[in-house]
Amino acid sequence: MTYFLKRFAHMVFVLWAVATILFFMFRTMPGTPLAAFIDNTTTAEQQDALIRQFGLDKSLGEQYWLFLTNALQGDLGQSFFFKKPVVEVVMEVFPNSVILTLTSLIVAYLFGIVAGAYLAWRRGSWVEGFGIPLVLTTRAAPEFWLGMVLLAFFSFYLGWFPSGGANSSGSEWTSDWQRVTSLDYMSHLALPAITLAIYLQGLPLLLMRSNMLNVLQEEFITMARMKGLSTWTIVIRHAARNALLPVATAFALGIGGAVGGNVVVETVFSWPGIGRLLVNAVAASDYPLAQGAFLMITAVLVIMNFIADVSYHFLDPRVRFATR
Amino acid sequence: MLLEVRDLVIDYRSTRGRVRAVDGVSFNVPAGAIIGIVGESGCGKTTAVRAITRVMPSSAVFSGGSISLNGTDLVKLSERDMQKHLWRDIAYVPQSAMNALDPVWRVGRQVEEVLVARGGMEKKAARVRSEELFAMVGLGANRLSDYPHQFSGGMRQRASIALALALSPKLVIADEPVTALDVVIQRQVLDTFATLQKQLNVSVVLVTHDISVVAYVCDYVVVMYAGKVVESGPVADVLDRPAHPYTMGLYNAFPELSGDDRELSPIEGSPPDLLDPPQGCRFRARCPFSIATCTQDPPEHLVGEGHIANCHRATEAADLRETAKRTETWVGVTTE
Amino acid sequence: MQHAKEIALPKRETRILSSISRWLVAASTIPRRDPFAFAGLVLYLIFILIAVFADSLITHDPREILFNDEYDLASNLTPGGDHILGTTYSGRDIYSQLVMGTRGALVVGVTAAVCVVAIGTVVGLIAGYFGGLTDTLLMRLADIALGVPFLPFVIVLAAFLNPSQWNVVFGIALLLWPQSARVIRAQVMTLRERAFIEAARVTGAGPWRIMFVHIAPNVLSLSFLYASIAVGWAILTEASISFLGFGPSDSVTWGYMLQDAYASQALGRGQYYWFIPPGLCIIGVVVAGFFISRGYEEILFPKLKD
Amino acid sequence: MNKPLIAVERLTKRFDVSRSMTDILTGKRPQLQAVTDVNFTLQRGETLGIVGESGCGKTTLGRMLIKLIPPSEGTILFDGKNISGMDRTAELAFRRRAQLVFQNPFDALNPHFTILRSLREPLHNARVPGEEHVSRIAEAMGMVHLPAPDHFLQSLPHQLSGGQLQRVVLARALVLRPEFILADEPVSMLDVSVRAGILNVLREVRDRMGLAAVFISHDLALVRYVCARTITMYLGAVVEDGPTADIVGNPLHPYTKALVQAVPIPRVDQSHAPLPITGGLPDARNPPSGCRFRDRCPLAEGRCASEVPPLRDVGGGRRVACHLV
Repeated sequence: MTYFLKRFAHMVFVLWAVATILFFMFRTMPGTPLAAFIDNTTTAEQQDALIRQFGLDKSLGEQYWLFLTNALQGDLGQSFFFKKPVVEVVMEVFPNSVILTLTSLIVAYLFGIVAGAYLAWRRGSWVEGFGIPLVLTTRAAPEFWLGMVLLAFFSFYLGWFPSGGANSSGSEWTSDWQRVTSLDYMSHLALPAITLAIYLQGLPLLLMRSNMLNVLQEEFITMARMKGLSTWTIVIRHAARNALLPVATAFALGIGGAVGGNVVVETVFSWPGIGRLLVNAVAASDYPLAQGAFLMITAVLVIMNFIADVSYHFLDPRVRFATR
Repeated sequence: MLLEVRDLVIDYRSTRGRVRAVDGVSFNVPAGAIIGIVGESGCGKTTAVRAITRVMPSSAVFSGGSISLNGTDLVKLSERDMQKHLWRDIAYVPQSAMNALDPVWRVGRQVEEVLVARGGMEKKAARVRSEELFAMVGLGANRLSDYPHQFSGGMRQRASIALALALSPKLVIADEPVTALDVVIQRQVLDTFATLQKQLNVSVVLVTHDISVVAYVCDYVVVMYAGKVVESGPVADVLDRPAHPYTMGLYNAFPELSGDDRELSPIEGSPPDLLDPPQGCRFRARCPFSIATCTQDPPEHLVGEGHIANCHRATEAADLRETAKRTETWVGVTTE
Repeated sequence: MQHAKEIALPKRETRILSSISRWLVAASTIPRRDPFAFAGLVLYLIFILIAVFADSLITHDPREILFNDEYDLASNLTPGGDHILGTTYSGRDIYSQLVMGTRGALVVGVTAAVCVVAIGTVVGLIAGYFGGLTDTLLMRLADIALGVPFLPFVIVLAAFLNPSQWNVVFGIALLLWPQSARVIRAQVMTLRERAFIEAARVTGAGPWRIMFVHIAPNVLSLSFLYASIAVGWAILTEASISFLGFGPSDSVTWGYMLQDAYASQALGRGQYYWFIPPGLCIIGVVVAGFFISRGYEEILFPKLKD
Repeated sequence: MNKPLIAVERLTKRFDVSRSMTDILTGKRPQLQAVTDVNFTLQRGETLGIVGESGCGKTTLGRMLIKLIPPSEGTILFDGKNISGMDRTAELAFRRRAQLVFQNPFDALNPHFTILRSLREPLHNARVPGEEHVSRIAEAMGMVHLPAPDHFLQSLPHQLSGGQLQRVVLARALVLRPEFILADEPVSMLDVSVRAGILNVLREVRDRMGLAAVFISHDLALVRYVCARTITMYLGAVVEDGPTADIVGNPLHPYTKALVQAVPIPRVDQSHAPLPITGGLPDARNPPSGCRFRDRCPLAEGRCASEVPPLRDVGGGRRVACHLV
């Protein structure tokens, strides 16, 4: 219980710190934030109106305080470009990012765990000789390049999948849920998810393989063999269970990292996710939107780090129960 | 005779070649007796006893000899047939139970797992039997729901003993079961182990480096050095009238609490490299009584009722024993 | 008590020579002992040579827009003739860009790796050895750095600062040091409890001497392994940033080439010869780093003993 | 009685323990009392054994004596000077005069240093002039019977056996010609046949250099072989102090009795009588009130629970911490 509260307080601290860094970074960067909207046609009054509207006339301290209090109430200001509250814009695309991240991560981890365990089992064989370099190569390949190759081959050349976006243009949907579960959405999701899965499976695979190798050398595994338990029971009920603990933590960390990290894949497949929103917002120097998107990504990252730590704490009895 | 080990030979494949860890080891384990296997680190005692369960690291190779349990030679059995014997007939108590118990399982469940999987019991019956086993070794039933890391050293060893006795095996192999414990707890666990052994009439093979523990619990003792048996027999005979120079040296090097203030004499030099062991008697380089014939393999001399010594000069054991008591005998033996 | 025989203390030169020879012997066993690391070293060597001799290897100026004999744009030529890998949509020689890209990648990769590992090692050493308040402060700083999403941060950074390679290096140095700092700190904390470190204290060595003479050698191997991974991360990040359009427009990098190819519909036209090679080069350098640090596994999963 | 080399007064060491939620809220800082109110003196040339089971605080006490960890309360005087709160030069002077032999020889030498470099480290730190190093190292290696061919000095720790490593560790301690050596379980990691060699070297070195020594062990038989005087400790407190022969021959404190009786001896006719002690070690975080041994002591009575038994002098150089003895 103590650990939970301590770690929660720590998370809030980190979130606040990053938000502060973010706030000052945007303010102190060269170039006025309104550069994109002030061209020679807008008159002086319009400029002042714009500045007042976005609260830029107040002192930095006041702006900061305003920023914080509003952020806590979920008000991240107005997007210059979309003329809509930032939160609204962000929430429109956020589900796409979450879906992309979860599908690719789940596929990557399922494959990684099974392949990792298998590689551990076939230690020293040719399978390992080819397997390890292959996995390391998937870790070494830039995600977006993987995406480009898949796009060029499966979409443009074979035409199996659409070349971008989340839904074919011109299609209407009765509800978000219906849109997201439609076949059309799935076919758009396929290629980006596969690209990400190829990249993400490296970590769980190597982690699972190494944990299995370590656990299989432990004495309680030898004892299990001496008890005459079947190999299958030993591998699943004892070895895998011990080896899976760190992988579960890595999964939570993976989610946190991926939501922000998918921006390049989202760009290759023009997948309307939060990462791409950030890139476009920054390109259009729509800084409230960029700031909002960045804050959302940070929130997910920090919260997932927190969940990873806490989950490990509860999953591993050695940590949960201090020696009595 | 419950267990007969005959000329057992075990090699380990390593990057530097084959290490002959056990080279022609023989000993018997009568039903209901406790056999002590004594020797220093690297003498092959753990390899020899682990071989009885045939659960060895992948680099280990059975290169010869036989291990017969009630007449069936375990070395010749197939993997499946051998598995039938495991834990039902042969059980094992590890040195430090800390990493011998699965850290993410409650201890009670690990006992029940064996009872259900290998003892053919129902879950409920297994639960009751586990409580019985824990009570037998002096642990409360409430401890069953704890995790291994919540056990103290002594409690973990008691849990391991309970685990070993779960299917009432005929033979329990204990590899340094109390070495990691403090002397008071060690005494308590040894007493518990000994009383249970007598009660259940289980044969025990106890591996240790401490001859005092052997004197305290064992009926027979086997002294090993560099992969070979150098002497074996009833504990009283071997301790009071050691017939092999290594046993004499071991006794002299052992500080004794009650003995007079005698000067300890170490055995100089170190054990031979088992990659290419010396010809003949392996203790030759460190033995103060080695003579020319020691370059050939020492014969097995019967020096008393069930008391053998593998030494060319076993017949002169009585006077060797006297000279061995004087510390200067052991000084400057090896030129190394 | 035989008298203390005179021992000839080996002179300084012989001691240095013997330690070098010991090191060479260890190095010579790498090919046999660890083929991965050896392959990684060879790959690295090749890329370094290419980067150094890039100027003499390229056939054209990578940025020069080329025209064929009839004075119209030599765009989208397929490999062959005097363009080994053909030309881009805007008529630039792909092979020359690829070769020049090596230099850009390695420069970014190595500088970023040096920064990350230097900061990480020093922070790890100080936090690990001194513990207490300094440790808590440094680790809270690390938590904050880890709390910032890496790629988005570098994007925002690149967008506001005028685009140049150094944004990526700066971003990496700012955010990637906590990983190596934590790993090294953990290693230092275990080392600090080791008997030979207590021996150093008991024989009168001061804290700084213990840290840099006794602890550092044991930690350097770890920082070196981390460095070879950090090179990989830096190159991947630089490529991503250039791909997103925030990269420097003045120098040619592999990321720039891929962005150029993507933007000019090279995928649709199936110009594999344009966008496949840069990807393979990135993989080559990054995977070489992973292979060298075969300890890559040790880094992520230190307990693995074969 | 001239001034003792080491005087320990009311020495106590407390360690912070992880705090539960209620502790944080109520501002409590639960602590573990590893060493409680230890007093003894050590004359020059005297060897004191400290015996006790794991968790009795003997190692913590040792680490305070050699200034590796600071005490929570009480003082340690080395040749009359308090060893805590020393400035750099005073500390260096102390380091030259007090050295430590480690339990694990395989971990006591830096794996990256050659034997020679490890032996020079203390000389370098103590600013001993370069040309003296040769003779000092030769002298120390001679004393521990280490053969000194050139290759030996150049080899790395992993190339040596346990016995040889422990001799190098001892040589490193002797190279500064200290007046006091602390040996914490110096032979527990070694094989029996090698142990005797190290113990003999320790006894020989102590006599030749007139060293004062503290020998920490859980094995009463080893302590009996090396030390003239012994202290037994239980759960952080000294329970008995006196000449080793008396402690072993005729122990007074019930815990020492149980300790002596529990040690097996290499003779078949040893007694198998059950120990006069019940149960196991209590939780060190909240030890029993009054005498810490009372919950396991066969003689315990009311007074033991209410009053902490002081370490009483009972004549013949013996002290015991028990109301009833």
